[in-house]
Amino acid sequence: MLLAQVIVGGLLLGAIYALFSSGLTLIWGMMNFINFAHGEFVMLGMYVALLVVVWLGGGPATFGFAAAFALFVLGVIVYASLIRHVMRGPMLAQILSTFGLALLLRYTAFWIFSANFVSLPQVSLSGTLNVGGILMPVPQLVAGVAAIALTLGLHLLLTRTTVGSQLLAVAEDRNAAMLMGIRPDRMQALAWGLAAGSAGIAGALMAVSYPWSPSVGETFGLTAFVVVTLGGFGSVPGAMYAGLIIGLIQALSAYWLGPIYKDIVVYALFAALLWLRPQGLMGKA
Amino acid sequence: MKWSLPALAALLLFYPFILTGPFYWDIGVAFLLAAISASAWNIVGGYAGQVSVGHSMFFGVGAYTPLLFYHLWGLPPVAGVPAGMLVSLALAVAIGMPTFRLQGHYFSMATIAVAELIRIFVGTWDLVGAAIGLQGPAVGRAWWDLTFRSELPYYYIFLAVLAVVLYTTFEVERSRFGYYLRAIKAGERAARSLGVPVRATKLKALMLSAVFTSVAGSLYSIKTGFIDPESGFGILVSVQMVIVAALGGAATLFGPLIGALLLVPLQTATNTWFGGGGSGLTYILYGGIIVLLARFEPGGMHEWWQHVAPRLMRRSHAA
Amino acid sequence: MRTASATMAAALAAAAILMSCPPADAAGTVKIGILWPLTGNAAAAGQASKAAAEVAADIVNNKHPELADLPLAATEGLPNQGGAKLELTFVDHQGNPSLAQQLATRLITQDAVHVLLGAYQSSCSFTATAVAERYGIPFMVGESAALNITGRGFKWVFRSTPIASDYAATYMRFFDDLKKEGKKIASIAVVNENTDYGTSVADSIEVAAKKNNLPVAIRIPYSASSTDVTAQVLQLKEKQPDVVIFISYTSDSILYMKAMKNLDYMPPMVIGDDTGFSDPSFIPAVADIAQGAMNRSAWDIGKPGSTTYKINEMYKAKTGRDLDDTSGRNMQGFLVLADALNRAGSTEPEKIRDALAKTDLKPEQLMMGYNGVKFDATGQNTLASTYLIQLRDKQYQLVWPEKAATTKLDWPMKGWKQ
Amino acid sequence: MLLSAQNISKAFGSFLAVRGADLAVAEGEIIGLIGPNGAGKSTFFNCLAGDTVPTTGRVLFDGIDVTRASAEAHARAGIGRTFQVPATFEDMTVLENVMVGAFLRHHHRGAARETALRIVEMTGLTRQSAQRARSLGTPGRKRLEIARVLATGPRLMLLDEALAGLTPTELQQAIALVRRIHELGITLVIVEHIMEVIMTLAQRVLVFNQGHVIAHGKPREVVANEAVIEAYLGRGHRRRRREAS
Repeated sequence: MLLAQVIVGGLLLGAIYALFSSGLTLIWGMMNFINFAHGEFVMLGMYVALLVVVWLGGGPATFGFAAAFALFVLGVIVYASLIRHVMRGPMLAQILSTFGLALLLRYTAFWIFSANFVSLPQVSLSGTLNVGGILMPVPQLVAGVAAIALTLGLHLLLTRTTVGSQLLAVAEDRNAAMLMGIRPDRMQALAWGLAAGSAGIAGALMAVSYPWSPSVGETFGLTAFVVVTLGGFGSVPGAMYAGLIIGLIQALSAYWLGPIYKDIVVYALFAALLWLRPQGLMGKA
Repeated sequence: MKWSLPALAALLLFYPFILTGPFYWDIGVAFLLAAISASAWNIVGGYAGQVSVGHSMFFGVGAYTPLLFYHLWGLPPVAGVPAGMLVSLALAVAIGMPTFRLQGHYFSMATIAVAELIRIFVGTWDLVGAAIGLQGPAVGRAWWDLTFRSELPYYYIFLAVLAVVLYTTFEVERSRFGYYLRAIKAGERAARSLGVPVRATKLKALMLSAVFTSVAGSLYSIKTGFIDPESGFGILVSVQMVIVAALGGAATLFGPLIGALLLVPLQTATNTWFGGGGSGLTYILYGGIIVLLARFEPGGMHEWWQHVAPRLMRRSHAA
Repeated sequence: MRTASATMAAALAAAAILMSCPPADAAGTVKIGILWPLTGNAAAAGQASKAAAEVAADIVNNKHPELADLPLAATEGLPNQGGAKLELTFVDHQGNPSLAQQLATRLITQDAVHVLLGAYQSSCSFTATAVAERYGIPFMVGESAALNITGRGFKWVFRSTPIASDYAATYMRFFDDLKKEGKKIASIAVVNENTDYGTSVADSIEVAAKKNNLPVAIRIPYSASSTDVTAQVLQLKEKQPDVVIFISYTSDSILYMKAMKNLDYMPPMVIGDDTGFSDPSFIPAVADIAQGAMNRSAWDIGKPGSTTYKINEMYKAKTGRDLDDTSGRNMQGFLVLADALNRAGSTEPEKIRDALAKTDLKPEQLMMGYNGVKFDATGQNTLASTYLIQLRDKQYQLVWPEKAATTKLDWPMKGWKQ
Repeated sequence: MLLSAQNISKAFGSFLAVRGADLAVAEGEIIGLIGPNGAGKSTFFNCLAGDTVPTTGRVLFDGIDVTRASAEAHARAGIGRTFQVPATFEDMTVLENVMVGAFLRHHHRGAARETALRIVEMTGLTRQSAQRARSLGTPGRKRLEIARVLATGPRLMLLDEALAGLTPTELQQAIALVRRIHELGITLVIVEHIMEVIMTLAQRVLVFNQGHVIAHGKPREVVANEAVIEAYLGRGHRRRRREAS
């Protein structure tokens, strides 16, 4: 029973990993671009949620959408003002730009909100569900289910809609897409919006059960990198499986080996995979 | 402009007499360390175009071994330097073999992950001090402990190492190896078609880079007299190397030096002016400047100067 | 190549401009250089301590007859130094040991400070104190857990705060008292974050428990950046210890309390080892589910009208929050320094050092609950001690040791069961 | 035979790009490969250059099996190639580009530089030798690619549309250059669209269509071949004529 409990906990966390990594993988797959500020997008999503709850008294649905919307806008702004100009420059300039952006966002949040830890006031989500002896805290359960639903939604958006196929067309071949009458700039701005928006909503979902401060983005960013690399570049389903697997491995190794080993196990697995299947679980060779 | 290289050498040589006092010497040492690390990184990250964001793994190994030798066997820290170089070399081979089969950003991501793995692992390993870290001799037992009261000896030791690294880079740049690195960066497929052994050359570059980075780490820990997982293997250590090199101009001999010359004083100045206030303004400025540079001068200051200098020259001739 | 060196010449010029920052020097002041992490992961603690130090400087520099118990409060400035005021220079070492070293050098050689205070993270205290030792400038460690910051043969380093072994001894005495009352303490569990702080304290507790024949049922080191602690709580649930001691930072402390409620696990008692449990964010986040949780603290706000209460009011006016133990201990370190500076009657380092070595403050002269301040040969305060406090409603109440207690201990804890 | 490719097939997934192609090249020959776009000639070409490992069949160079050898091993053995889309090293100068090739046979910078200078002169790039490759136009880059390969000291050169997109004058110069290379004793395999080039230069021609070699022989004979006219020249010729007019 305890084991089942551990597994459920790991999967619920993994679902969130999946959601906030899918944005990173989208950018990576579409534009071959590493966004080092992705963790900061998650962090900002958390603060948006806080502001909505504290100022407007919003509930989980409200602050989720607010975070998604606010970060969508930020993502588009970042694309239009910065990424568009560096994406075809040297790779180093790309790394520098988003790393600088990460520092800028992190410490702007630091300036505005101070270094203190905050947590979301107890909102309507609380309590614990008992399913056959397995205890599931409602906030985590809702967050986990919502995260999976959103990740799947993003996947469907990419594979089943016109907008999605246009996005993928741009990713595939920019010039060909242009000839087909697609405007790559718009599509890429949209991709950044979607990526940041999904990070924002993931942040809002995390905020329900996790206290944070402005430096939280660094941890999230690193986790997202591992998830994305494990899942395969540009693959949203890959990110989803990898997120769930990593959540599960962390929980199990924390339980069996001790919590300090959980990251070692994840990274060691990552290193092993690098040797055996460098393109990631779902990545193309 | 013929005077500029000797002038520069003289300036670095006499800097401690121009700006005197331990604090300025310490900044000088910090500048040299940043320049050494970034120059070491530049060999693989700049010339070969294999952007490692995990070079802290070599820096950390180099930083740990000297203090470990002291901690375990009471040996002078300097004795651990070659061991660090060897371990870094082995690590470079272990990382390079699988990852150099891949292209593009995979290498960057893989290096981040491996550096993180090592950081977390060292943080739980009691033999190397786990999370608390290791200390060097608080007071030097003899000169060979290299524990000086003044920053001045460190300045000249670091300067000598920088000279070695730069001279090596200079030689590499002119040699077949250097041409091959640049060819690989420009296009692996074309390089291969001309008989360039791509993987072996990349691996060789990583190994050379790793050894120098390891030495930089050793210098750091011997001078600081302390090392812990974060200051040895933290991601900021890696990122600093990338930023310094990119800022000055990657794949150029003096780019990392220029980058360090801009960045270290910038960090010191923003920290001096705004650090005490504690509002985070240091990083807002720092981050902002990096973003602006990447946006408007993606080739680094070196390239910027190449655009600007001729125009300035023309203007001064016209005047 | 030529352009490169010309660029460098230009860059050098820019560098020289950037670095020229002349130190200010005012007459009739005594300068204290303070090194804390004001940005980075430990920024919250550094920022809070900075505010506390500013309050302490206000107490020393201005007349505060209402705080007459504290040395130097009633008077203006340092009477023995002709009323000289304290001037504080804060620097931000960002949690970087090398930067701490450089900044200590700067404070000593550029800003010409007379004494140093710092540096929160043990790693930074290690390197910064070594600089002070080299230059012969007194360094007060207000709060750093690692044992061997003192005891390295340094002459110039003093530490006013209790250290890991003191905390461990405190817990053991507390358990002995409980056993005498007939409460069952058959085994304990130690859960510690795995950096220098958590490791040092947990190691000390394990050693002390062994000496006292108290079984440690399980020790769980973990990383403070964990986003999920389910596994740890389930491990505790399996072992059923009588007391769980958490040596944790902020977010993880809150996560533990929430996870324990979610997994319906409540041991007879939870003791937080300060830090996370003392963070001002802790109580608002978990007050309704962690009733009766205990915390180690040498700080107690006390009753309205008391000296500590007034200090807390000053701090609250400045920051909007209650003073916490970490900042309080840093503030106490500052006040001990001020007292020694006054007695030295001079800004000569040797004289200050001697005055520090002769420090003998009584409990009533302190804002923190130490038994006094008196340094041994290594510079460690031998009278440092701590209270245990317990969460009641939305505030901690002092419950141990009994002679200082304001409220009776509630055993076992209630948690979320009101 | 200097180069002999036997029964080469290459599959990408279920798509067979090359189906059982054979080619034998004697020392000193110039062979032309033609065929419509997507006929499989580029894939076949890549198999010869060691860029792609064929699914079946083998490639012998000077009697040694090089089927699975890497591209760099091909270069070392003496097989040089150019790319359809020029892959010059953009940030390096023209001379440096050629030096990368020259370093294959010369370890020392001085010797490599000497060879490179000689080849730069021979290929008519002397005036641009200090410019970065990115500053050259397409004809210049194609020429630079040839120079670079030449510097590796090849016995066999594989030219992938190295003469496409040139003006008539440039074309004449390029043809002259290929002749000169041939005079040095280097064997050539040329993939080309421009019939004029093939007709003037090639001693034998292979025609590809849908992965098969459909014709093989002297240029004149091949042009007269029914299947070739049907598959390729018929349509291609008319279209090209229209474009020219």
